[in-house]
Amino acid sequence: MNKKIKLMYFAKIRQLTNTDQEILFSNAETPRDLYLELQIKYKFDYPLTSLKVAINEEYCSFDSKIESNDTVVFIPPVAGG
Amino acid sequence: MNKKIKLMYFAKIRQLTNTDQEILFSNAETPRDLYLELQIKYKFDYPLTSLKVAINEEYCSFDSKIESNDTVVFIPPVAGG
Amino acid sequence: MFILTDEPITQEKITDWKKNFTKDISGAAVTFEGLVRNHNEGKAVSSLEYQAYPEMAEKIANQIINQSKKMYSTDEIFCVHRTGHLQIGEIAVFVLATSAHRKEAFNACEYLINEIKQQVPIWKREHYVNHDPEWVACHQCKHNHE
Amino acid sequence: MFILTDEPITQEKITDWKKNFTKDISGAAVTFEGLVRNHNEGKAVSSLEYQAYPEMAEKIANQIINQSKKMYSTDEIFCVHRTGHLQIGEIAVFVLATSAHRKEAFNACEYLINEIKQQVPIWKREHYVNHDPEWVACHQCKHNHE
Repeated sequence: MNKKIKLMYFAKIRQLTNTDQEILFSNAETPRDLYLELQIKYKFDYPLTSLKVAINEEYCSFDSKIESNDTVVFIPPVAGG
Repeated sequence: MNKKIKLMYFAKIRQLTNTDQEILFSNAETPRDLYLELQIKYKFDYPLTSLKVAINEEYCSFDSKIESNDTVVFIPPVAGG
Repeated sequence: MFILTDEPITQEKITDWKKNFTKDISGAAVTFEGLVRNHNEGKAVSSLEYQAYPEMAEKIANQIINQSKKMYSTDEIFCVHRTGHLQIGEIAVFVLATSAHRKEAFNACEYLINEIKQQVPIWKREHYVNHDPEWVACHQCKHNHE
Repeated sequence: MFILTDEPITQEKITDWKKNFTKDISGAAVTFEGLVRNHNEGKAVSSLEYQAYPEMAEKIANQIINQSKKMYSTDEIFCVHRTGHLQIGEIAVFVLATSAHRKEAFNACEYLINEIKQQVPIWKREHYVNHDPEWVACHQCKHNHE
């Protein structure tokens, strides 16, 4: 049941995880579950409510279903321009 | 009582008078009177209601008082830009 | 600052003006270029001719610039307008507004070009492919007799 | 068309883009330049760092461009955004909208930069004269969890 998930980290989240990207094998069903795993793994408590999430480069719900080989990115508040 | 009035003509009005500018000696009290003189002198009936008027580079009323040595310009619809 | 010119408004000049009128405190620069296009109201346009009443155009345009500086929080507002005969694609008017914030720069730039078109004594004669040339009127102009 | 670049956005490049994206039917070209300014919310800024999620930034920005083409009658809409370390006065983002009419060009240009700032995954880290650097948030962003 383990899924292969590609994670990329940017900005504040990269700072907290000290990682650019990684492949994770996880049972997480949703980004919400996955974020809990990351908070434990990297020991941070930055709130999910400050973030958005994208699966395969599309914004989606924290309760979307993650499939194996998906790319999941937690998106801190953007500030282009 | 004759005033010395400088007149400058632009765009459609220059086309009708076939004149760039001139000095006119006139008894006209107001731009409204002066425009009647010009219509007679240059034989055209272009309506005053399509125009604005400026005395000494300031938009003003057709019933403003003209003083000697004033510059009077009838301003056809503008179209800068 | 307002300039009337019968010389072409080139990208090289625009680059210089942008450098001169942008400050370290400026976070946004908005520009408007009015271009001679090849059509108007269904007629094919071959070229344009701009005529100005220079002394009054400069006076009124500078009044509008001062007014927009009061209305919007800008660093600089600059406008240059062509006179003479212009070909398709040439720049008839250039406006630059710089500000700490983009909203103010957009508002000032758009306000300025709208007011310039309505108030400044500059006239445009369109030369057409298939018709006699005509002096045209700005459609937004209100001919109030103040 | 949207471009992410870690090379400086120079006036020479802007001149080229304007020439490429302006057509004979275009009567108006509106540009926006977002500049690195020397202050933000009362703090003296020494430089900026932009980080992007490139694949997604390009995808979302192109969706926004397509959306604005549907909303406004434009000839072309073009946007380029910097990444990397920028000094005061450097251009962080450039937007160009061309149209037959100026109102459409202004609206498209302003809409585009507003949406880019709110939606595109690009982050900004401010380096200050007297404080530690910080990742900053766009204040207009609505963090709806769609």
